Amino acid sequence: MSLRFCGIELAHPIINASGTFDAIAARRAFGDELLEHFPFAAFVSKTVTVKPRQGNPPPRLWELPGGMMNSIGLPNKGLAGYVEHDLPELARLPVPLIVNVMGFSRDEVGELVRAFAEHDEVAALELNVSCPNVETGLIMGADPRETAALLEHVRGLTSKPLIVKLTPNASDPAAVARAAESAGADAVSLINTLRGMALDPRSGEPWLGGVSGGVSGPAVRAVALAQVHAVSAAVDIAVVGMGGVGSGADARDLMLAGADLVAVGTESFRDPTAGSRVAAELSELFSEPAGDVRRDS
Amino acid sequence: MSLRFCGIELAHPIINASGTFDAIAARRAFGDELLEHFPFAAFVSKTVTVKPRQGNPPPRLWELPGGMMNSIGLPNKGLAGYVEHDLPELARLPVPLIVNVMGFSRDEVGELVRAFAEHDEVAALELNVSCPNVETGLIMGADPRETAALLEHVRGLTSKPLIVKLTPNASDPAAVARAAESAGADAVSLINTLRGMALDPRSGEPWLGGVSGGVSGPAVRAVALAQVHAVSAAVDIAVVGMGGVGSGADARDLMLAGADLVAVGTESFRDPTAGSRVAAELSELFSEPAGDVRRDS
Amino acid sequence: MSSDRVQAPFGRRAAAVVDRAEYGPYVVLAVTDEEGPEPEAGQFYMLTAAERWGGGEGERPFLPRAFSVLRAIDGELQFLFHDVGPGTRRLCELQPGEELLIVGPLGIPFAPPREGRRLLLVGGGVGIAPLAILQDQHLAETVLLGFRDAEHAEAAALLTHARVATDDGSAGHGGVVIDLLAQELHLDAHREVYACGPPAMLEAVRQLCAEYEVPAQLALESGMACGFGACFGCVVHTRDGLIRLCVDGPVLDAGRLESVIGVGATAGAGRLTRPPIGRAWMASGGQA
Amino acid sequence: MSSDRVQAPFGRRAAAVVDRAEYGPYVVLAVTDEEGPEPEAGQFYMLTAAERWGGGEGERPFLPRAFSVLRAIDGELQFLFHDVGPGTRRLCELQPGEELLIVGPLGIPFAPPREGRRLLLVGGGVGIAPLAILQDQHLAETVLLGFRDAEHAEAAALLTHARVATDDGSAGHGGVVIDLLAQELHLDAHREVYACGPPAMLEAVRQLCAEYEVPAQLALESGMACGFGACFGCVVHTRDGLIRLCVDGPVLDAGRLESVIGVGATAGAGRLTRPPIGRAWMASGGQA
Ligand SMILES: Cc1cc2nc3c(=O)[nH]c(=O)nc-3n(C[C@H](O)[C@H](O)[C@H](O)COP(=O)(O)OP(=O)(O)OC[C@H]3O[C@@H](n4cnc5c(N)ncnc54)[C@H](O)[C@@H]3O)c2cc1C
Ligand SMILES: Cc1cc2nc3c(=O)[nH]c(=O)nc-3n(C[C@H](O)[C@H](O)[C@H](O)COP(=O)(O)OP(=O)(O)OC[C@H]3O[C@@H](n4cnc5c(N)ncnc54)[C@H](O)[C@@H]3O)c2cc1C
Ligand SMILES: Cc1cc2nc3c(=O)[nH]c(=O)nc-3n(C[C@H](O)[C@H](O)[C@H](O)COP(=O)(O)O)c2cc1C
Ligand SMILES: Cc1cc2nc3c(=O)[nH]c(=O)nc-3n(C[C@H](O)[C@H](O)[C@H](O)COP(=O)(O)O)c2cc1C
Ligand code: FES
Ligand code: FES
Repeated sequence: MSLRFCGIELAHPIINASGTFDAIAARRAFGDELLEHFPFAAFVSKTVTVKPRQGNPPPRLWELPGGMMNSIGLPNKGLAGYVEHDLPELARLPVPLIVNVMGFSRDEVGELVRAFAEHDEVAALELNVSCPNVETGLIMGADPRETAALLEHVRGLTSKPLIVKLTPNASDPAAVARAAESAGADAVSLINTLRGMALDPRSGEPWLGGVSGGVSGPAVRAVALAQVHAVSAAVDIAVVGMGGVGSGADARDLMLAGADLVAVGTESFRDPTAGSRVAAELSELFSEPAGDVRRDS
Repeated sequence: MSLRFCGIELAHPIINASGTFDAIAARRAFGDELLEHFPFAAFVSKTVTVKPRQGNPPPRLWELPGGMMNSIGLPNKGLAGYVEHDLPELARLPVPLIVNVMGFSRDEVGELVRAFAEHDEVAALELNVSCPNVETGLIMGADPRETAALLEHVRGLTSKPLIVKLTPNASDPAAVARAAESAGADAVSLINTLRGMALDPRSGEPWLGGVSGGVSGPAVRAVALAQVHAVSAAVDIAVVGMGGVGSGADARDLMLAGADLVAVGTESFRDPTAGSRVAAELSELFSEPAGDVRRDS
Repeated sequence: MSSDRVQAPFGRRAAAVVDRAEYGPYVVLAVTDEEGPEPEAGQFYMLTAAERWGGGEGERPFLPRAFSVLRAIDGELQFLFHDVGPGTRRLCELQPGEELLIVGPLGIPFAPPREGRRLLLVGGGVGIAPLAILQDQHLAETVLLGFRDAEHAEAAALLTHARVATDDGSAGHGGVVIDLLAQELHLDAHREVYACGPPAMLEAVRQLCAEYEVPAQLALESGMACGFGACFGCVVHTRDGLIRLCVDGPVLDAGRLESVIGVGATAGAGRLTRPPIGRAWMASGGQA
Repeated sequence: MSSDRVQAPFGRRAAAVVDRAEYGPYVVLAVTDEEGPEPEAGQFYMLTAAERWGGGEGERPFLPRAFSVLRAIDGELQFLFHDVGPGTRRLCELQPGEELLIVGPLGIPFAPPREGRRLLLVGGGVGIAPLAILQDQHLAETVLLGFRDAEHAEAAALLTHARVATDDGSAGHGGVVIDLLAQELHLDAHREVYACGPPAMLEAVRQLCAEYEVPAQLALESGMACGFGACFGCVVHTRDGLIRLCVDGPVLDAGRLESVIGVGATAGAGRLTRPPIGRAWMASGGQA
């Protein structure tokens, strides 16, 4: 059996978290085996911006107890480069393609949405709203009014499903999700990384080239579960849960808390086929007698 | 040498985090040795509310990779019970006493502040603003306007130093800190616990009696460092940094990021004299040649 | 200040493992503790392995774990472990020469029997631990111990002249230890019962003792983070409301409890507010 | 799709440790890898110990670590480790019978020499690892290795007829390996240099080779989370901007670099915005 998410047919509920799997680079490393055993039910590409970006200066990685912190800084080829070089390759993947986009103003997001609206190979768009709107100074996804205004601005530009990727660094993610829903979002996804920082033990200066970074992995799992729970209870649209998923049990917890799909991020760094493994473990868990999963259901 | 914090003389910069050390219970467990080797330079008591509270139903604890989650729910004897039973005992501690208070409306906070204003044995008050104002529905410490309004309401009621304990579950803790500063706070302390959740692996229902809980310990250290850094850069008042401190190196990192004092919380559960150890390790680190601590200072 | 307990030295101290023995699936570690006072029966310690237990590299186990003292002789402490998770597993694998970090003794011990009553000890599984030191410190002729099977019952050797019951009848009485308790109380009810074991056993003890109007002291368990009253995490339900088991227990008079079942957990307290939308895949049984 | 490298099987596979040897402070592990293809010199693997490495209990080390393949013979891979932190420490303590989880071979290998040039291998410390397999796969008569002292220099036995330099003169030439390189290039510059070692050594190699107009291939390091291009974390500065070392390296032509120093770190990129208020206690030197 398969499952429908925003009208898209998926083989199972496990997809990748944006920015944690580069299918093009992975094909260089692993060859065609990648396509034969593609680990995710849909492929979410790394954030695309209007202009090309180099990303943050290195170092970009720091390891934490049970997790990691990154200050990658959204390097990408920019809209034109992505459409020319990456899109044709990604269109050949054996699964639906979701493109993650970010703009620094409502118009920029609009430009990105409009550009991808005409590409049949794009099944849905994910809007990364974890950045400031340069016009208002507010993080687009940390304030419900900002989020609603953004969605109203771009909703009319495409009939493709729009997934709003929520930031956990917000006072009330459920309110933001509600605002996104009212303004026409088809789904929300969460959590993005938690803002953190680490100092170089030798110099006492920030370790990361970007000064602060984003925490991911098992260290954020409890926070992700709480936010997915709060958001799912607040909205009727679909929810993609993520944050620290490393096993089928972690994915099941997010689904019990209300997620429809689950994304695997950091765990793919440890285990490139983590997506397939989590999907298999999840399927195993749900084929056990229901009583083992929930006391009463 | 000693140090001054909001006009209070302290022997060193390490205090306890509210709710993580009960000096009265510890005296029952450890006897007078507790007083002879009191581990903190000031004692911060657990949150006091106007009315007595039982707290949340058990279970209240969940262990995480590198940390824990609690849903204690602020059990306390209430203002009258605290003043009658606890205050006289705490006044006999060998260090200054900081009382942490929380109200569910501005008037309740006012009542608490006014009550402690007359007690000479209280050196300062810490305002726990991680709860909703029942009148506005907003978390008092998650919205700068709420925080400012609260401070304006209570600032005139006491000349004692007021420390605002910030919540990390906020879109912009630095903006909240700035609001607290403008409205007359003498210091801010952060971070309180991060909201999280865990499911019982057997039943699939929430493990904690309070459904969601607060994450603390090393798992939140990177988040604490980022927020202390952002807040210290935004205000001129004193900053008490906390979150996952387990060693002198962790305390030093928070101080390099801008903290004046550092509080030890969860680590005291693992090691009851963690406060003394952290203070000793910190002192050791700062007596090394400066070049070892910072590349250039 | 006079005290209702032997107090602990303030702080965490190292204690070297000097002996390790296995009793069926259980492990007994002996550690040296010259510095600490002699504990009383029913008291407990918070234990951490000195290596590979949280700290700098932050793995789980992270918090210390609570263990009743099994025996205390000449500056040596003994503990009994049952591997039920990462903490007990780590402790079970320790070898002589390795170290524990310990805080204790903690908590209120067993009280002497009232009105010249004779002691009657009832233990189940790893819950026999506090009864061994109790038997060392007080005359206790009647000891009733329940185990799953003969292999687990090997631990009965830790007490003297114990009568054993096993669930599967592979050693001693075939049935629950409560059967033996009923026999004893039927013969002579001028007893005070001291019990430690799984909640279902303790609840049966509580009910039977109430029936016979025999006082009972129950050593309970709950999840603990600190063991010295700092975290308010270990509360249990009593007739007087929630109390911290680490400083106001772990030994409680049976009369203070409504029931032992769910004493440290509240039925239905944490419930998922069912998310509003159907979860198609879960509902389908999750075939991929 | 034709490829510029030997590609890895997709996924993480178990590899049993079959041998462990020490060379001074370095450890060599041999693991079986029947499934994997034969790697090329300069490629690397992402390694994780199967036990006590992140996962369910989430300790650090959490991410896999990158290691050059030292040698590959008949379905067996060898790696060389230097204990510099929790990950390498864990790998160094593994014993035959335990398991690694491996992903690889990864990355672009060394290329054959240009224009009939003779290979000249220059290694420093643990950076000798990729040179051993290079010497197995290509004729390389000149091998120059630098170490801290004679004890570290024991690892020179991993290559054949290596000339050694030690910082303290306790073995071979007293001084840096660059002294030996200068001698060799002075004698014959129709060489192609293959180098791996600490950044200061590689930078000296780069400068010297530039001076002699000798092509050099440098195997670099940077912090890696994934090893297969997924995280964008391992970037290094090149003349063409930032590139991912795991998929576009780790071997780079020296000509592509401005400097090896700071290639994976940006001087002053992360600076504390000095907090505005005086920190009295820190300023005082922190006496308690
Ligand atoms: C006063 C006292 C005395 C005791 N004496 C003894 C003794 O003498 N011998 C002995 O063997 N035991 C004793 N115990 C019990 C012992 O403390 C526990 O078995 C131990 O803490 C379990 O730790 P663990 O890491 O092995 O297992 P855990 O993983 O902590 O699991 C134990 C139980 O905790 C729950 N759990 C699972 N995951 C988590 C999590 N992440 N966070 C929180 N809870 C979780 C589950 O219900 C699980 O069954 C005593 C307890 C108390 C309070
Ligand atoms: C392609 C390649 C090939 C390599 N080949 C070899 C080889 O053959 N043999 C070998 O021994 N090594 C090799 N290395 C280096 C090896 O990968 C590192 O030494 C290893 O990753 C260190 O891990 P660790 O846990 O032992 O130390 P870490 O604690 O990770 O410390 C190593 C360095 O990382 C930094 N650091 C400290 N704490 C953290 C933290 N929390 N998060 C992030 N960084 C931190 C510090 O600069 C520290 O000096 C290679 C590296 C690469 C990229
Ligand atoms: C190295 C790295 C890069 C990431 N890049 C992006 C990105 O480009 N766009 C985005 O929306 N999220 C990005 N994320 C966030 C992840 O998609 C995900 O929300 C987060 O990591 C939590 O999931 P995890 O704990 O499973 O990794 C990135 C995360 C990591 C670790
Ligand atoms: C068990 C527990 C109880 C707490 N109770 C309170 C409280 O009553 N009032 C308060 O302001 N903070 C309370 N906190 C938060 C701590 O003071 C502190 O902000 C937080 O735990 C982060 O520090 P740590 O990681 O060092 O524990 C509590 C934390 C824990 C773990
Ligand atoms: S275990 Fe912390 S208060 Fe009892
Ligand atoms: S290590 Fe992840 S992209 Fe290179």
